[in-house]
Amino acid sequence: MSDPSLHQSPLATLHLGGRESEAAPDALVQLAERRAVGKLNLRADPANTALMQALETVLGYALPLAPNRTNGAGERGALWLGPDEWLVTVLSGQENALLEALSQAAAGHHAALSNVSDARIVLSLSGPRAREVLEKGCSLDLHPRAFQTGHCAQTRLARAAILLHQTDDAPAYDIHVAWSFAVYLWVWLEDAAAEYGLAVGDGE
Amino acid sequence: MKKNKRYSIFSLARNARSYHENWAEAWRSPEPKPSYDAIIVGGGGHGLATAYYLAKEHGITNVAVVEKGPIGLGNTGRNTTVIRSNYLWDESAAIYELSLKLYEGLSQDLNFNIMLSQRGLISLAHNQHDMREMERRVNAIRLNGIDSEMLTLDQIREMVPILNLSPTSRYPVIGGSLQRRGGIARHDAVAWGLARAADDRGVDILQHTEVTGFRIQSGRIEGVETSRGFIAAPKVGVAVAGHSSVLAGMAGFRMPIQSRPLQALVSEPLKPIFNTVLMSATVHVYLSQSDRGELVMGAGTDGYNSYAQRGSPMILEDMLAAAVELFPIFSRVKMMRQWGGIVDICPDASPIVGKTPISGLFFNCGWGTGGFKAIPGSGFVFAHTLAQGEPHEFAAPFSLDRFTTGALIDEHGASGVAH
Amino acid sequence: MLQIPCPHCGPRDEVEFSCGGEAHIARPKESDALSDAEWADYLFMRANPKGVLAERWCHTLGCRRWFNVERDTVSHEILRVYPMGEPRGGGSGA
Amino acid sequence: MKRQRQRLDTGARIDRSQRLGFRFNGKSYEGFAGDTLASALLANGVRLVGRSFKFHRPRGIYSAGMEEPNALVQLGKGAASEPNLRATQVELFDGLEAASVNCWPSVKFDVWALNDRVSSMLPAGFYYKTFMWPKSFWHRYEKVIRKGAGLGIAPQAPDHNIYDKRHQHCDVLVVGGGPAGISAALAAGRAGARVILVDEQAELGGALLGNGERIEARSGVDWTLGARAELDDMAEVRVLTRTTAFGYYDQNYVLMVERVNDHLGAPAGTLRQRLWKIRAAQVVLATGAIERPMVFANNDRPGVMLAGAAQTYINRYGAKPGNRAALYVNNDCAYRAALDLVEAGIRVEAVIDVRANPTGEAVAAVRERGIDVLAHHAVGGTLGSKRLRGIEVLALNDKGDGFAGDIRRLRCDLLCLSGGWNPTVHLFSQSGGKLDFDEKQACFVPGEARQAVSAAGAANGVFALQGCLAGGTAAGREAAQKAGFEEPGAPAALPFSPPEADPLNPVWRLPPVSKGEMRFVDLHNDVTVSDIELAAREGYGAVEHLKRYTTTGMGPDQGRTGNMHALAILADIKGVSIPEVGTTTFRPPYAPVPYGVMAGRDVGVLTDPVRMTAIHGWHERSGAVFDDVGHWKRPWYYPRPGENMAAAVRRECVAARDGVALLDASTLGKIDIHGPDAAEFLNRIYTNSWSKLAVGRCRYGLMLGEDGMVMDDGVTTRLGETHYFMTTTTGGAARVMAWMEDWLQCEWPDLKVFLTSVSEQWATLSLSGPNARRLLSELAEGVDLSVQAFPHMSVRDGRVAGIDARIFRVSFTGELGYEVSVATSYGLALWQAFLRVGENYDLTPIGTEALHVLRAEKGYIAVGHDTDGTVTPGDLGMDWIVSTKKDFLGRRSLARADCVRPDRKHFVGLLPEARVPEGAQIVDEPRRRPPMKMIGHVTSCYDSATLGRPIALAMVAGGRERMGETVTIPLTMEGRVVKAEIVSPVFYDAQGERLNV
Ligand SMILES: Cc1cc2nc3c(=O)[nH]c(=O)nc-3n(C[C@H](O)[C@H](O)[C@H](O)COP(=O)(O)OP(=O)(O)OC[C@H]3O[C@@H](n4cnc5c(N)ncnc54)[C@H](O)[C@@H]3O)c2cc1C
Ligand SMILES: NC(=O)c1ccc[n+]([C@@H]2O[C@H](COP(=O)([O-])OP(=O)(O)OC[C@H]3O[C@@H](n4cnc5c(N)ncnc54)[C@H](O)[C@@H]3O)[C@@H](O)[C@H]2O)c1
Ligand SMILES: Cc1cc2nc3c(=O)[nH]c(=O)nc-3n(C[C@H](O)[C@H](O)[C@H](O)COP(=O)(O)O)c2cc1C
Ligand SMILES: [Zn+2]
Repeated sequence: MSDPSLHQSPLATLHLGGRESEAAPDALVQLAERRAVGKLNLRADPANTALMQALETVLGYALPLAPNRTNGAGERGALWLGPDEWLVTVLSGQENALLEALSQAAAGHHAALSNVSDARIVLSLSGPRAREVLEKGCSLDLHPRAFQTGHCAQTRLARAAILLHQTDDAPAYDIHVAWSFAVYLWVWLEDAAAEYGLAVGDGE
Repeated sequence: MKKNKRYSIFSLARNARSYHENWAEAWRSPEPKPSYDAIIVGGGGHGLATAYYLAKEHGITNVAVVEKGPIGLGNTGRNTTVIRSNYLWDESAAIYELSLKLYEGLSQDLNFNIMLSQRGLISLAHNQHDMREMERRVNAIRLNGIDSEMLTLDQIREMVPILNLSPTSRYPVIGGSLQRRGGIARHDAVAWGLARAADDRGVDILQHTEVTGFRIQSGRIEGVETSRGFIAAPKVGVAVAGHSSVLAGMAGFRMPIQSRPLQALVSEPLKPIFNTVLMSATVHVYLSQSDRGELVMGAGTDGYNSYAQRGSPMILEDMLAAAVELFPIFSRVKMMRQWGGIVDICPDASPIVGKTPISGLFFNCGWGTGGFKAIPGSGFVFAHTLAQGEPHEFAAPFSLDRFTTGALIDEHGASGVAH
Repeated sequence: MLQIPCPHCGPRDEVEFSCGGEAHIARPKESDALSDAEWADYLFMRANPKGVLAERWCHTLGCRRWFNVERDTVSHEILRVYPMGEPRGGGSGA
Repeated sequence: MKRQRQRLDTGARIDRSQRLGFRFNGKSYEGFAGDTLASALLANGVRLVGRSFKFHRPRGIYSAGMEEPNALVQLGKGAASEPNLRATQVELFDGLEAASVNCWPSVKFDVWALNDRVSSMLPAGFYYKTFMWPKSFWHRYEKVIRKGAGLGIAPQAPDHNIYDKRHQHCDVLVVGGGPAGISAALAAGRAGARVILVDEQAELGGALLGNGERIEARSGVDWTLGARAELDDMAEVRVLTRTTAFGYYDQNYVLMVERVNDHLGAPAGTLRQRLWKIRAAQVVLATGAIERPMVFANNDRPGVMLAGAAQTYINRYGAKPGNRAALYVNNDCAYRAALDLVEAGIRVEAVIDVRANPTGEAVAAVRERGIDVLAHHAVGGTLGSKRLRGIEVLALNDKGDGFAGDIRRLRCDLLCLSGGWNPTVHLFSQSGGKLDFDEKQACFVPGEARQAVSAAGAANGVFALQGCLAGGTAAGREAAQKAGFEEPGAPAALPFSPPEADPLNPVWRLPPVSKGEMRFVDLHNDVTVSDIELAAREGYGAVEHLKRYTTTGMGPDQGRTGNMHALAILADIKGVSIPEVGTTTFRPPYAPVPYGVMAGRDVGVLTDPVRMTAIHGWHERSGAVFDDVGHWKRPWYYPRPGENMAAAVRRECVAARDGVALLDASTLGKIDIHGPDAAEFLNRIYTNSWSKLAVGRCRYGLMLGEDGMVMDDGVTTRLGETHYFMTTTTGGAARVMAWMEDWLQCEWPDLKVFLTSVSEQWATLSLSGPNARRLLSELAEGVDLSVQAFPHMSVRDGRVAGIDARIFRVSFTGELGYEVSVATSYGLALWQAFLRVGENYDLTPIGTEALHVLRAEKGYIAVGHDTDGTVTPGDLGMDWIVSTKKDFLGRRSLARADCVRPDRKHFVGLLPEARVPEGAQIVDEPRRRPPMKMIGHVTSCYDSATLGRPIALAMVAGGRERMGETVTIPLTMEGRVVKAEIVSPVFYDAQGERLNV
């Protein structure tokens, strides 16, 4: 395993460090990077029940088969990406082990696993006005009647492709964004949230 | 009372005295004859120019232009009127330069002021790739004997002081090119002037006459079926732009054409603020200011086929974001009207002018996002093609056959953004 | 802004999709047996109808799946969405 | 500061306790909170507010809303300056500054008014008929024309406000907050639907704010306030005022602009306006109706105004638009305005009605007040110039289509017009809905809808208040129901039958009283009845031709008050019905929209994302000069202090050839290809064969489009039995991924292959140069870097500088090279580790320019640089990579006639005498002057430090058969000619010995 102390977030260039403690008592939106999420991209045919079973055994939960749904959350879960594609999350540092275990389970089947832990970073956006912030750049219907905790969607936010995942009714969202777009999206989110008051969190 | 046909400052003054009650019709509205020597389908700029040059250059005056609505309301009546001839490939340069030359004398030729305004056309380069493409283009154009030059940043600043030339902008401008003879013209005037002049030479302009089919006998054209009955002709030239595939379908063949929405908009009228035509393929916008004062603006096509003369507003959002980025002082200028056309896009972004699988039936189409500038030139060579039965030398490379042989004329670089 | 019903994700804005043009154009198997003209027909010639067009769309920024759509090119109304491989006009509607 | 001498003492929706100072055309005035600029000007007795577009005729305030054609102003200064605002829509704020547009030097003395004197020379389309001789003079005329045209002036400085956007979905969108819209929103809201109600005005109420109507024994305003309170209590209802729905697009997508703080003067730095992008399941349009004027000679004087507007100025703003009034009408409705005028203390001289025998209730009431009703009369002209002084009235003949009797003059300073009403069908029409013609009311009304939309109230041609309320309720309820919501136990909708009223009598045009007089149809663009007649006479009789020839309806008001007359007059001339003439197309925006709000936040730093590699910050800090490649900014070269580009690039190249260089290659596209059919898939995608590539080995591949033209290239590595790893060019990354996914899903679903883009997962750092191995060996663990163990074109996993790494031994420079890929988050650490250890080797970071020089020396193509989408593998001399044993994408196309032409352009090397710009053209026979036949062009050209001379790559017709020949590169812009010898494109180490060390 790589030496974790050498790890660097794309947001490092923004020097957020000093701002984490910024007092923003009236802030209606919180934004932070969620650093501990390892991610595997999994491709498999959901009709292959033997394979699905084998994967479930390793994961300890079933892959969500309904579109745009998740199973689990945060550092352990699976997000539906497509009819034969999932993003499996795992506590970072454990992705290689999980990849290995899942590969073994999938041996003999047609499946694909790629470690994409660094392909996207996860921003967590929360607070009473978090939805309004997203609505500034995302054309999905995020009203609780249409999008709820446990739902996810790949979509567009401003000019970036994202994977959006509602993690709490509060509401709170995880936003997965490509590493190279992370600074742009962060700056965009800060800008969008400014009118509601933004607190920069210290991540996890 | 004799009607006044000739236009001049004197006839205008004379008519002012009689309250302009004696002006003649610009063109007649005749009943269709049973047959003509040639029929042109489509009363846009290309069709009208073809009829005009058939009469003028080839003495063929027993000609009808068959138009389903009023003339000049297709793309000719809804385009952003950019005129230029700075094309990369020799074949394109030849035909567009012919067209520009004809444009330069067209007002006098037609006795109708088409308000050609050769105010110069600037293309911007934002990165090294743009610069390379621009050098290639400008060098080729110059060696073809056509005016074109590279511009430094200082030259651009001088010509367009309101342009954002900050080196720290997202897509900084690093250079540009200029065709001084490029510019704009009044789109409606081009159609009307051609119609009037063609009519004057005997051409019948049949408005509200829709072609609904072709009569074809053993591979030869015999005439067109229309909403006003059959009209016979041994030669039929089709110039219907976005509807080319539909007409080809009537004749039983397919075309390498996609009909796409291309959108444009105008701002409210402003006092003169901007005196060239400016385009940027990288940030996807181009604009000019019309003589009435509106900023006329366009971008690229929408990504799907459509016959609706309308597209998606996201194109506008992007177009206007690009415009504000390039011209920060336009932020409070207001969009007044927005519309779309149906452009006929070929895989190589070059037109098709010439024969079809049906003998006697000729097509002129595929001008896509850039055929306004080609109107006189295209009409000139298409008239020749119809008159002689063989393509004009400038039209020959633009045969339908090139899609079979592979001899495409790839002008995508030229139309990275529509104009 | 079209709203396109992705068969997997449901209705989404056009910004998330890309259009792949006319559907049901099969790649010729024995291309050597084709004349240049026949090959050109496959490569370039398109129906481009005024009216209902069967076309392919990909939910590029969503589930990345391709699917077929029947859309009216005059009204922009989407009449039917169906999976790749299913023939035009047939099958179950959506 | 002047007293507001035309202000009423009581009543109206203004707050007399809040005084607001403002300036107009340099003079100071005072108004009240709740005023618009127009109402405040009227209250101050200001009549002349602008000049017309073409003839620069004096103009006053004509309406009280969006339809205003005359009173356009320039608001604010500098960065806050905004042209062409309607004074009727500008809410007053303290400190507001405005000026008339389109006049010089002032609105009172406008030099351009000369145009009015020579107006007989300037009929519709005059410019098409003249300015053609002498030919060279046109551009001078044009300058003058341009100066005379145009309205306001563009702001002088960048905007100091910001703009934002919001997406929103709803079940029912109600546009228009008059009685109909409010009723619709209440009904839909009570049913539980998600409702958005918008109105462009400052508050809800619509016509009720101005016309004094009562509902259920309450004033219309009180009823509105009650409804507003109920709406505000509904959790799923959102009411947006100062919000204009301006564009109705496909699938019920509606764009709206909210003016957030214009009414507060929009202080610098604040959010001024917001674009709302609504996707609605159902839409109810309750957009009201716009009053039509009457048309007669000199009907444009300041003081001529729509009747409903006059009523609104009194009832809503407490401003008297005049002191002595007359009304000119063709319907009953305007008689109520007459009563309100009297109520406000305005003397009403007469109501002139074209109808023979008006008898309605309101008519009777007017007569009772002792006001003269001149039935079967018409206004023939007006007196005054900068303000109305009187009117000329004539009796009509028996048929009512001409005058009879003598002119009678009436003194007045206000003339109120009412020619009936036009439902505001703009949005309905934009939505694709058909319009029907309502003969009785002489107006177009919504017909068959194409989207999920309905209309209610005046917008639906129902002008009576009861009908607006009933229609709104029904429409709201039905829309909610269609969206799946129903109010339990909702009272049944009230039936409504329109009250019988005297029908209006549209008199669209009367003959001129005297020839040559100006009867304006389109006030904005100065289009007259004669212009329409002229257009018809000259054959521009199709309505779309009429519009374009006369420019009627083409101004910022888009013909709101004039279009109907234009159509009707044209129909009259042609002797056909109005629907046969048809309307022109209604297009977005319903009302002009600032570019800024359409751009939103996508300007400045948020214009477009800058994609960043893990090393980006370091590049910036180290002074790299960047070049844009797609969204990336790639280091182009790294100048040291005092170094120019040439020197920097030379130094970087020398480092790679003689020592070791480091390149950030992270932007390359990278794709994981998994599956038992992966090799077969690659066989179809690439021109060469992949069946026999061993695990752990890499191979270069070339990809074509189906047209046979080179599309992309890159190295693909076999990582496992069923696992390949593809790299693409930076620019081609997304395209290639999409391309392969397309073929897999659509054409070859039988192939068992999964693709996953991993471009972002890996940071890729490329070491190249003779010292690359020595340097790498200091950091690498668990990898045998020896030639035997790790040959060129192979891959090994290991650790470098404590980081898990995948090491590819590949090279794009022609030197011994390693591409080390690590997880992106470790990229910077690796880069820094290399630099640290590299100090001993003089490790030199290099940019893309040096890379290009190095690869060009080796004759390696750069796709998109040396190729342009028209180049086959054969053209590149790369037949060696084109398999003849299998099919692959693009193969068949290579056999087409044009692709086998012997004189195609070939990829060759050139030895030019001097460096030339990339893109320079090549000729065989230089001539003094163009034209010259071009035989190709330079695709790449560099000063090669290695060879100590300029080198170039080029595409030259038949070039491979012309080795050793000399060609010419004429650089006409620079006035120089460069000769060049055609040579092999491989300038350096043709045997590749330096790679296999
Ligand atoms: C928004 C926009 C911006 C553009 N900007 C530029 C620019 O700046 N510069 C430039 O050079 N070009 C521009 N173009 C392209 C240019 O407008 C077109 O290439 C050109 O006008 C085509 O002219 P046309 O005569 O071939 O077609 P059209 O003007 O479209 O005429 C075709 C005619 O055929 C008629 N027709 C169709 N079917 C039938 C039938 N069955 N029977 C009878 N008649 C029929 C139509 O009614 C129509 O009048 C632009 C286009 C658009 C839409
Ligand atoms: N007596 C008559 O002949 C006559 C004629 C016409 C109207 N009226 C009266 O007018 C009223 C009609 O009621 P109604 O509710 O149908 O219309 P309304 O005129 O009261 O309300 C329409 C509202 O829609 C708004 N609006 C229009 N287009 C808009 C857009 N694009 N975006 C946002 N807002 C927009 C306007 O600002 C206005 O407030 C009644 O009071 C009726 O009695 C009477
Ligand atoms: C160069 C140019 C300038 C235009 N200027 C105006 C204008 O000043 N006012 C206006 O209302 N429309 C203007 N238009 C747009 C036309 O009104 C019309 O929308 C366009 O020609 C498309 O036709 P349609 O909207 O009838 O389909 C202009 C169009 C063009 C091509
Ligand atoms: Zn989807």
